[in-house]
Order: sequence, then structure tokens, then C-alpha cells
Amino acid sequence: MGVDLSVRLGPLKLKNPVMLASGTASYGEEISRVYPLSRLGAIVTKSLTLKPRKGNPPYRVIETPSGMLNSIGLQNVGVEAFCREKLPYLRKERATVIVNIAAKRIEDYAGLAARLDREKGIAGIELNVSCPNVKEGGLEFGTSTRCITEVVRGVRKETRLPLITKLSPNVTDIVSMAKAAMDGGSDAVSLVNTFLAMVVDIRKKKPVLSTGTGGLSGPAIRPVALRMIWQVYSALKCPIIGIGGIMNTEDALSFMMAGASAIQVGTANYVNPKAPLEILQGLESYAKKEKIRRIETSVGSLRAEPSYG
Amino acid sequence: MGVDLSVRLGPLKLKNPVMLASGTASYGEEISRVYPLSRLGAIVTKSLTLKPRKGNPPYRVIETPSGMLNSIGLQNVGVEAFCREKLPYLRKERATVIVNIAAKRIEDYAGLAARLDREKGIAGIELNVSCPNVKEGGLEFGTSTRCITEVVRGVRKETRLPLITKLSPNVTDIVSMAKAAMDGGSDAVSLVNTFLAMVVDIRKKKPVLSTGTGGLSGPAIRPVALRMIWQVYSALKCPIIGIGGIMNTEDALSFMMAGASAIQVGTANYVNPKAPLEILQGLESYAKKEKIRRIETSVGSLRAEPSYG
Amino acid sequence: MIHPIHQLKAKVTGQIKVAEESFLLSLEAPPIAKMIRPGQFIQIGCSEKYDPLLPRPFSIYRVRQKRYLDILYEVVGCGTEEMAKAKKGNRLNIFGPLGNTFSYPKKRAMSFLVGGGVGLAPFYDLAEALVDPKRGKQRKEDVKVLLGARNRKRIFCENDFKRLGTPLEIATDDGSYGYKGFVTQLLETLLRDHPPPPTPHPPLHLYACGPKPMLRAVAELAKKHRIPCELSIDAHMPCGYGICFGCAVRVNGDYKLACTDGPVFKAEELVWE
Amino acid sequence: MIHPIHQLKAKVTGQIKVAEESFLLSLEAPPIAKMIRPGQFIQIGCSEKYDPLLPRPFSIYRVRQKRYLDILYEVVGCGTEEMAKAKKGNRLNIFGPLGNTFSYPKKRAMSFLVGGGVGLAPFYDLAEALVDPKRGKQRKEDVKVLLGARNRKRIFCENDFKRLGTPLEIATDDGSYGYKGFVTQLLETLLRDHPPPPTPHPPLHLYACGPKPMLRAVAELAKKHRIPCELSIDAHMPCGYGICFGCAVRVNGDYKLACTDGPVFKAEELVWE
Ligand SMILES: Cc1cc2nc3c(=O)[nH]c(=O)nc-3n(C[C@H](O)[C@H](O)[C@H](O)COP(=O)(O)OP(=O)(O)OC[C@H]3O[C@@H](n4cnc5c(N)ncnc54)[C@H](O)[C@@H]3O)c2cc1C
Ligand SMILES: Cc1cc2nc3c(=O)[nH]c(=O)nc-3n(C[C@H](O)[C@H](O)[C@H](O)COP(=O)(O)OP(=O)(O)OC[C@H]3O[C@@H](n4cnc5c(N)ncnc54)[C@H](O)[C@@H]3O)c2cc1C
Ligand SMILES: Cc1cc2nc3c(=O)[nH]c(=O)nc-3n(C[C@H](O)[C@H](O)[C@H](O)COP(=O)(O)O)c2cc1C
Ligand SMILES: Cc1cc2nc3c(=O)[nH]c(=O)nc-3n(C[C@H](O)[C@H](O)[C@H](O)COP(=O)(O)O)c2cc1C
Ligand code: FES
Ligand code: FES
Repeated sequence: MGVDLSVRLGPLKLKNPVMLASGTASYGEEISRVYPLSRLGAIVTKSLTLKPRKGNPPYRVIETPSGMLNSIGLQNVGVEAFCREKLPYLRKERATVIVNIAAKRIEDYAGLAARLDREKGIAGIELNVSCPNVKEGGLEFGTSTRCITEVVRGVRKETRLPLITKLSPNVTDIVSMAKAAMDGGSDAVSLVNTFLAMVVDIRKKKPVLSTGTGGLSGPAIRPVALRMIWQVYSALKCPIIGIGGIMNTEDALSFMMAGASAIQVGTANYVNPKAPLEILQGLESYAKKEKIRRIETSVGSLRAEPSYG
Repeated sequence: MGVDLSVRLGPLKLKNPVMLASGTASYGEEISRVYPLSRLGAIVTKSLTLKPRKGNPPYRVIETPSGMLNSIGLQNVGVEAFCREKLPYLRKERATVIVNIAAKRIEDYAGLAARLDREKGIAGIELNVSCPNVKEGGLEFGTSTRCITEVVRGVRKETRLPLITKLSPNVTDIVSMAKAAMDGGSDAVSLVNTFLAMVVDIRKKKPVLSTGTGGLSGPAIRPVALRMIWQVYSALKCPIIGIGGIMNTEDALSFMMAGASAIQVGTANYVNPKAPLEILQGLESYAKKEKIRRIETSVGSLRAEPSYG
Repeated sequence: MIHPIHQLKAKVTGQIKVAEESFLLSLEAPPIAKMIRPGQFIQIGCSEKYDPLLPRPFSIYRVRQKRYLDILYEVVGCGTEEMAKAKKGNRLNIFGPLGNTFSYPKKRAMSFLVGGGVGLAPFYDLAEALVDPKRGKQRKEDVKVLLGARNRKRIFCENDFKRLGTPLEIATDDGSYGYKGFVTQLLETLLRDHPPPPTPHPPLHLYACGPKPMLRAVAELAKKHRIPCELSIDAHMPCGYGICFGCAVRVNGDYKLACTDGPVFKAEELVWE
Repeated sequence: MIHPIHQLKAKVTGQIKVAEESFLLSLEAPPIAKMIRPGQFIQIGCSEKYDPLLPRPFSIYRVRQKRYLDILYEVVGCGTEEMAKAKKGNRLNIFGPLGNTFSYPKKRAMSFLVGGGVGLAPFYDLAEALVDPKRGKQRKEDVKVLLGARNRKRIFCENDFKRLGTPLEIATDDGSYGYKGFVTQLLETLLRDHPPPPTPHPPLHLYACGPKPMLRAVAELAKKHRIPCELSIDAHMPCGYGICFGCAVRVNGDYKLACTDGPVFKAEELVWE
């Protein structure tokens, strides 16, 4: 008996639920030295801005207990170079490509979407409204329901591509943020981005990262991310991509049970380059063992009442 | 040269900055089997409610990567039994006692404070406006600036004891919560309480904790807690007690440099019962080595501009 | 509640594999070894870093020379995996003694000590105390220790008990050694043989430690035969000394803390779910 | 960019202490051993759990039989502490080859390989390649390997280099062995002696790896003497293969990634802070 691993996120159909998270797979070339990108549900490319960005000075990263803090500063080649130099390779590799975009003005988000809408080989757009690293970056959008709705609306007008809004966890009420995104016309939400955090070098009496604060990712944040996904699923039943400290098949399954139709693997790619592939294989074995014909039937299968709040 | 380890939090003067966090030291009897309570700056006792509470069914705890999730359900003996059975022991041990209180109505907070105000041997009251575990509990207070101010005002009327408001980290803007507490008449803020989170048992397709979600503590949350303390200090310069994943002297120092005048040790008590004592000794050695005469001069000594947001 | 809790970096003085996935770890910890009594436990920190974060509770298999603690344990997860790496000379963070104790029969009695797998761990120490003329004051022939194991590869410590004069009675699930069946079935047959003719028989006393289903079966047997029965239970124990309230177990109409009210409970107190 | 990256659970085939806090770890990793070239590195996962979370980058000290990788490392923190516990038969998660390579002089040249402490690690492999008739095509007497150490207790691998025919020239900070002073001072005296009479001397080539201050001093010497110089640098490397952008280092007017643009950089590229 074959297992149907495909999942649907609104208009977006993926061959399987395992995706690479933005900023943790660059533009795919390096990962294809490890395994063929076409194996995965999708790759979400590093956040693109209109102009190329050099990123932040060192230190950009520091390890924390079961996690890591980063402040890359949205280093990226810019949308033009991406379309010219990176996208053709991804097309050649038959990767399912979701392009993540970031900006500081609604017009720029819209401009990015319009530019990408002209390209072939893009399966969807993910809106980074939550990057906590860059001063002029996205935090403001991601922490206000009004701003989220406006950004999504602005982008929605420029493209028919499936639209995913990637939410920030640095909020009181994640459900209202997800609702704001869906209200604006988003087809799905992905959550979570990194948690704003800090590590101090007590010898230098300075933060370790050059920008002071950065974004926390990895297994440390997993229980909080999982709670948020469950809250959003319980309240809205909208298409969800689960992200946050997913390291193995068990983690992926717990996110899917909590309501995620697909999951993104981020920090795990650093620890274990084959993690996404192993998760994919693990999901297949699990489905076989449990006699599940369509993995999608596991989504939201958690037996529990939301008791938060 | 002796080191002056005493610190001041508004009207509250502590002999040293090391405190035991609420809910991680019960009412002190067990810790005094390890070392004399009088050594520490203070013990914050387990959250008290007006009536005794049995707490939640098992499982109440589960380990997570570099952290733990709990849902104790505010099990406590109630304020009357505390005053009758627990406080005399703490007085006898010459412990500096901060009593943490929790309630679901402002009147009950006020009632608890009024009752405690009649007792001798209490150095201060800590308001738990953030316990995420109990359905009818504090989360609502702790996530709204208006509610925080109202609770603090309500309690302020009933007691002249130093008042500390313990903030929830599950908010978008920790600075405004701290400000709301200070506006209401709080003498200091302590932060952070636990992060609302969840762990799933994929075999049972159920959350591990009986209540679904629980509060995440331990080193996993430390970088986020530290960031919040730094934000509040940078913005308000109010007296701060730093909490969240502090395991050793280096952690304590980083919280103090970020702006905490004192720190609370929580989960570390489980891992290493002598952790608070070791931290205290570590602070003293640090001060000696660095030729710091008053440890208080280290508070807020971080050299950095807040670059968040 | 007035006894001190000692925390120390105990030196590993040896570690041997005693059966499949099972080890006997020896630690030098004089202050704890001097004080600890049968049924009590210690917490062992398995990692220097923070994952796994929490210490793990372990019974004392044997105290030697009021100085050394032997821990009998099975590798079941990350913490015990780390422990299995410990070599002679390494140091492990431990603290104790923690928890309550088994009680000794007031008069002459027949004691059955039933261990399921590593549930045997606390029973060497208990058996030794029971037959000690100064402590339990029991006769060797009145102390019967039962071990239940999956198969013969999972049997350990037979010689220790033989040397003590209370040889193990062993049951294996697959019959590859000793009685074929669950240890609770073995217990049942032994209870049936009781009272042993011809002497007026001493009263019975049951102690058990092991997986939940086993404990439950023992509790039911105890109830049926109206025998006093003490169970040492397992629970998630973040602290082990009563400060976190995390180890609540259901008792009739209330919760108790496994770490301070237990780990030893009267069988009739516990509520099975 | 077209070479595959191999990930495997490499078997530990041995581990020996070669000096104070310093170890030589041998791993069986044929696919990586076959491909890896001098200057490249691998990532080693130090923990099965999540603290420490990230893998650690290590140079290859030596490749044996196109099958085994020897790693020379110093214990400096939690990751290397864990590594030091690895025993023969254990398995470590590793991946590679990663990063760029040292270049070989195009013609006959005099090469100085300067290692500060474990910064010596990549230079056995490089020295071997340099004197290999098929690869570097250099004469043994033209390859000089310098090791700087705190004191005589920190000296390692002397015999390996002797056997290779490129004996170490050693400097210790306290003079307890070899030249007294920093290895960069030793280098300076050697550079002063150059050109060596009486033959028309071959051009010079510098390679260095070690702590930042040492690299900086070597870079300054290279600049002063106008010698081509390649430095292998250290950086926090979460991924090691160019996907996180976390290992940025300053180069003139821009950033480069230490893991893919490096770890080997031309001395003149780097900006010192
Ligand atoms: C008082 C006491 C004394 C003990 N004495 C011994 C002893 O002498 N020898 C011995 O081998 N073991 C003993 N145990 C059990 C031992 O503490 C556990 O096996 C150990 O904590 C497992 O740690 P780990 O990290 O290897 O496994 P983990 O990874 O923590 O757990 C492995 C699996 O077991 C489950 N699990 C672990 N602990 C519990 C629990 N308490 N309740 C329910 N499920 C659990 C986990 O969810 C997981 O599925 C004792 C326990 C208690 C409470
Ligand atoms: C390409 C490359 C090759 C290497 N080859 C070798 C080798 O062959 N042998 C060897 O012994 N080491 C080598 N190193 C260094 C090695 O990776 C580190 O020593 C190791 O990561 C330390 O891990 P740890 O967990 O033990 O220490 P940690 O606890 O991570 O660090 C110990 C201390 O060093 C600091 N630190 C660690 N890494 C860095 C860094 N990159 N930059 C600045 N400070 C840092 C930490 O902040 C901390 O204070 C190499 C590094 C690179 C980049
Ligand atoms: C080094 C690094 C860079 C990242 N860059 C981006 C980015 O450019 N855009 C984005 O939306 N998310 C970015 N993220 C966030 C991840 O996509 C992901 O949401 C987060 O890391 C949580 O997942 P994880 O715990 O599996 O890593 C980055 C994360 C890391 C660790
Ligand atoms: C088991 C447990 C019980 C707790 N109970 C309370 C409580 O009753 N009241 C309260 O204000 N905080 C409570 N806390 C929160 C701690 O006081 C502290 O704010 C939090 O654990 C973060 O600090 P830590 O990471 O050092 O543990 C509890 C924490 C734990 C782990
Ligand atoms: S384990 Fe903490 S109270 Fe029992
Ligand atoms: S270490 Fe990740 S890009 Fe270099």
C-alpha cells in the first residue's frame, strides 16, 4: 500500500509536507549537494528584499541551550539577482519554490510580489512580516493586526500566486494575527519565526551579537511554537505551516497533529543536513505502520480541548 | 576588602541579590535541608490563593530540550494555613520572605494583600498576574496594561508592604506591561514568569500535560527573558528582578548587567539544590576579582544601545 | 523533614554491565551512604549541559562500607544512556537521601519482595535490612525475593541475593529461565501455598517495585489476600525533594507527592487509572 | 559547489591523548576521506541531544588509506569535552568535505606552514600534499613546519612530521622547548635568514592557522616581506556549508562566508578589528 504524502494548503498542493524554512537553506544550491531538492515538499528561499543586502557585522550567531540566536540582517542577493541567478537553478532541479519576501514598506512588499509574479517556477510567496533582526525590518508589521492585514492586501493585489503569511511569535495573541492575515487574503499562515532574544558576553559587558538582540530558533522554542500552532488551528482551522525547532519525525508529527498541514525545517539543517529527508522517510514509515493512507488525515488529530487563556 | 552584596529595589533592601523564585521552593522547609534560608536575599513562596488548592491532575510536568513544562495548577495551602503553619517556620529561620499571591479577581488579590499585611515577618508581596496554568487564573491580568494597573492599584490600597509585580512574557510589548505595573504603584517588577507552551505525546495523540498547555521554564527561555529585562531597563530604569533560566553565576551576572537589581533562581533548584548558594558565592568572587565594592554598581552596566523593534 | 540533604560530586568507583541494557554503577558518597535507608532514593544529574536538564531518581541497590552506593539501572532513555557512559574516576552530581522508607514488620513475618525488571533495585538493600538482627530482625528463610524478567538475558544480581541468604525466585515472560510467566503469577502461586504447614505461620508482608501494570496486579493480590503491601512507585520527578509539586499522584480523593510522601505508598492508598 | 556533501555516522576507530588537553581522534569515513583536500574541514556533531546543539568544525590532520580521518583537537569547551569522551566503536555524526582548500605553489617554492597550538591541525595533511610528487610537487627541504605552543606540555605530533621528512620547528612561549618566544618571532628570524645563500632562492609561500593575534602577526609579516600568504581562520559556524550566512567575516568593503568562501583566505583580504 502506497502512502499519499501530499498535502494541500488552500490553493497550494505540495507533494509532501516537508519544507525547508527561509534563511536556513539559502537558495538551495548547497542543500542539493546533500540530496535532490525535488524530494521535498518545497524550499522556502532566504528572505528577499528589493535591493541586495550585505547583512549585519559579526557576530551574527551564538549558540544557546538547545537553540541558537541569529542576527543575519536579511543578507540576500536582492530580487533581481535572485530571478536571474538563483531561480533558473531551482527550476532546473525541479524544486518546488516558495519565495520569502521582506520589506519595510507595503509598496515594497507589493513591488516584490509583482516582480516575482512575472517569473516561472514559483509555487508561492511567503511574507516575512516578522523578522526581528533588522531595525527597519518587519517587526512592526507582524505585531499589529491592522498592519498584517494591510500588507497582505497590498501583496494580494499584485499576484495570483498562493500567499503564505509567516507570523511572528513575539505577540500576545497569535490567533488574532493569523486571523488578520487570513482576512487580508492570505491563503495560509506559517508560524513561527524566531523569538526576539539576547545573549550577553559578561567579560566584554556587551551583547554577543553585533545588533544587540537576535532571533532564537531551535528545539528550545519548540514547545512554545507548538502551542501557538494549536491555538491557531483550534480557533481558525485555516491552513497552517508549522515551524519551530522541528528536528525529527516525532516533532513533525506533533506539529501536524496540532494542526499543521505542512512543516518547515530550519535550524535542524545545520545540525543534520539530511534532517528533512529523514523526516520525510519517517513520516512515510509512520503512515505505513499506522495504516494511514493519506498523511493529511493526521492533521489536527490531537485529542484535546484548548484550555489556554 | 569586603564586598557589599546588598541591593535595593525601591523600598525593599535585600542583603544580596539572590532570591528563590515562586513555585520552585515551596515554603522553604525543604530548601533548609540543603542550606540555611537566611543566606539568601529572599525566598518568594509558592503562589498563595485565598482558599487552598489541590492543583492539577498528573501529568503536571514534562522535560523539554533545556527546559521543562509545568502545569501545577497553583497547588497551595491557602493564605490562612500559610500564615498559621508556614510563616512561623520561615520567621524562625530568619528568612527574608516575599509572599507571592494569585487570584482571579481584583478583590481577591486585595483580600490576600490585606490578610498578609497583618502578619509579621513578611518583607514584601509579589503579584502573580501571569500564571498561565489555571483556567480561571491570571493570564488575562498579565496581558493587558489596564488590568495590570487595576490589580496593582487594588493591592496597593491594602498594604504598605513593598509590592513587586511579576510579569508574564507572553506579550507583545513587555515594556508597556512593566510601565502599567509601575503606574499602578508597584515598587518593582519581576520578570519573567513561564512561557505558555505545549508538548504532545504522539502515541496517545494527546498533550502530555493534563491541562493541555503549561509553562515553559529553564535555560531554554533564558535568552528571551534576558532580552525582556534589557528592554524594560532601557526604557524605564525601574527596579527589576530578573528571572528565567538562571543556572549559574554567569547567567546571574548577565541579567544584572542587563538591568536586574536582583535575580530569582527557579528551575535550577531542581537540577542543583545548591545553585542559589553557588551563585551567591560566585557573585562575591566576581566582585572581588573585578574589584567591585558594591555589586549594585554592576546593575545595568551593559554597554549597548537597545536596537530592538 | 529535618534530615539534611547532601549534594555532592560523587566519584564513580566502577560501572559494570550486569545484563542486557542493565548496569551497576558504584558511587563514592559517604554522607549519603551513612544516612540512606531502604526505600529512599537519590537524584543523579545525567548531563553537564542542559539537555537532558533534570536529574533522574534512582533507588539504592546496595550500600557498602557506609561509603559506597551501588545503583542498579536500566538504560531506557537519554539520561540513563549518558549514565552508562560514566567511567571510573568521573564525577556525577547527586543529592539525597530523598523520600520515605519501607517499613519493617513489627514481629516475625513472611516478606515477599517483588521486583519487576530493575524494579528489583531497592530490594537488595531492603532484604539486607530485613535480615539484619539490628534492623528488620527477620529470619532469612522468611524473606523471599522475586524477580520478574522478560527473558534470561535480563536477569541480574542472582549471586548477590544468594550470598545474602535470600536467593532470588525468578520468573521470565518466555520461560527461558525459572518460572514461566509474569512474576505476579509466580507470586500468586506462592501466596496459594501459604500458610505453609505445619507450623502456625507468620503473617505476610508484601513489597513491590516495577512497571505500573505489575504494581497494580500486586495491589490487587494484596487486597484479595488482605496482606499489607508497600509499593515503590515511579513518577516524573523534577526535583525529588518536594519543592516543585510536579510529581503528584492520585490517592483517594486527593494528590500526594511521590517524592516526599513516597516513593513508598501503601497499596490501598493509590488510585489506578 | 558541485561536489556532494557526505553525511554519515562515522565509527570512532581510536582516540589518543597527544598532549595536555589535546587529542587525536580517528574516524572511519571513506566517502569523505576519498574526497577531502588540504584546508577543507568537516563538521562533527558533539552531542546526541540538543545541548550543545550545533556541530563543530574541524580540520583534517591526516587522511589514512583513503578511509580514515585523523582529527587533532584541543578541549576548549563543552563540544570538545563531549568529543573527548568518545571511545573506539562509538559513532559520531559528521559531514563534509566542506570549505575551500589551500593552494599549492605553481613552481618550486619555499613554504612555511605556521601553526599556533592546534592551529597545526591542517598542516600535516598540507605538508604531505606539498611534498607529494603528484600534488604539490615540492621538495621536502623546502617545506618548513613551525609549531608555536605555550610550553613543552602542549607539543604534539613531532614524530609524525619527522617521519614525513618535514620536522617541526618549535617555539614555546616559556622556552621550555625549542625557540623561546612566539612562533611568529621564530618565523621572523627565519624570514630574516631568507634568502638562503648561496643558490638563487626559490620564492616564499606562507600558510598559517591559529589564534587571531597570531594570524594577524603573520599577515603583517607577509605584507612587510611581500610574501603570498594563506590563512585558515576560525569562526562560529552553525552550518558549515553556506546555508545560514552566520559565519560572515569582514573582507575589504564586504563580508564573506568563512565556511564556503573560506576557511582559507588570502591574508591581504582580511580586515582585522
Ligand atoms: C523513586 C524512584 C526510584 C527509581 N529507581 C530506579 C532504579 O533504581 N533503577 C532504574 O533503572 N530506574 C529507577 N527509576 C526510574 C528511573 O528514574 C527512570 O528510568 C529514569 O528517570 C529514566 O531516565 P532517562 O532519561 O533514561 O529516560 P527518559 O528519556 O526520561 O524516559 C524514557 C521513557 O520513559 C518515560 N518515563 C521516564 N520516566 C518516567 C516516569 N517517571 N513516569 C512515566 N514515564 C516515564 C519517558 O516518557 C520516556 O518515554 C526510579 C524512579 C523513581 C521515581
Ligand atoms: C574551519 C575550522 C577548522 C577547525 N579545525 C580545528 C581543529 O582541527 N582542531 C581544533 O581543536 N579546533 C579546530 N577548530 C576550532 C573548533 O571548531 C573549536 O575549538 C570548537 O568549535 C570549540 O567547540 P567547544 O564546544 O569545545 O567550545 P565552545 O564552548 O563552543 O567554545 C569555547 C570558547 O571558545 C569560544 N569560541 C568557540 N568557537 C569560536 C569561534 N569560532 N570564534 C570565536 N570564539 C569561539 C566560545 O565563545 C567559548 O568562549 C576549527 C575551526 C574552524 C572554523
Ligand atoms: C540563521 C537563520 C536565518 C533565518 N533567516 C530567515 C529569513 O531570512 N526569513 C525568514 O522568514 N525566516 C528566517 N529565519 C527563521 C526560520 O525560517 C524559522 O522560522 C525559525 O528559525 C524557526 O524554526 P527552526 O527552529 O526550525 O529554526 C531564519 C532562521 C535562522 C536560524
Ligand atoms: C514547577 C514550577 C512551578 C511554578 N509555580 C509558580 C507559582 O506558583 N507562581 C509564580 O509566580 N511562578 C511560578 N513559577 C514560575 C517561576 O517562579 C519562574 O518565574 C519561572 O520558572 C522562570 O524561571 P526559571 O527558568 O529559573 O525556572 C513556577 C515554575 C515552575 C517550574
Ligand atoms: S519531584 Fe518536585 S515535588 Fe516531587
Ligand atoms: S556556517 Fe552557515 S553559512 Fe557559514
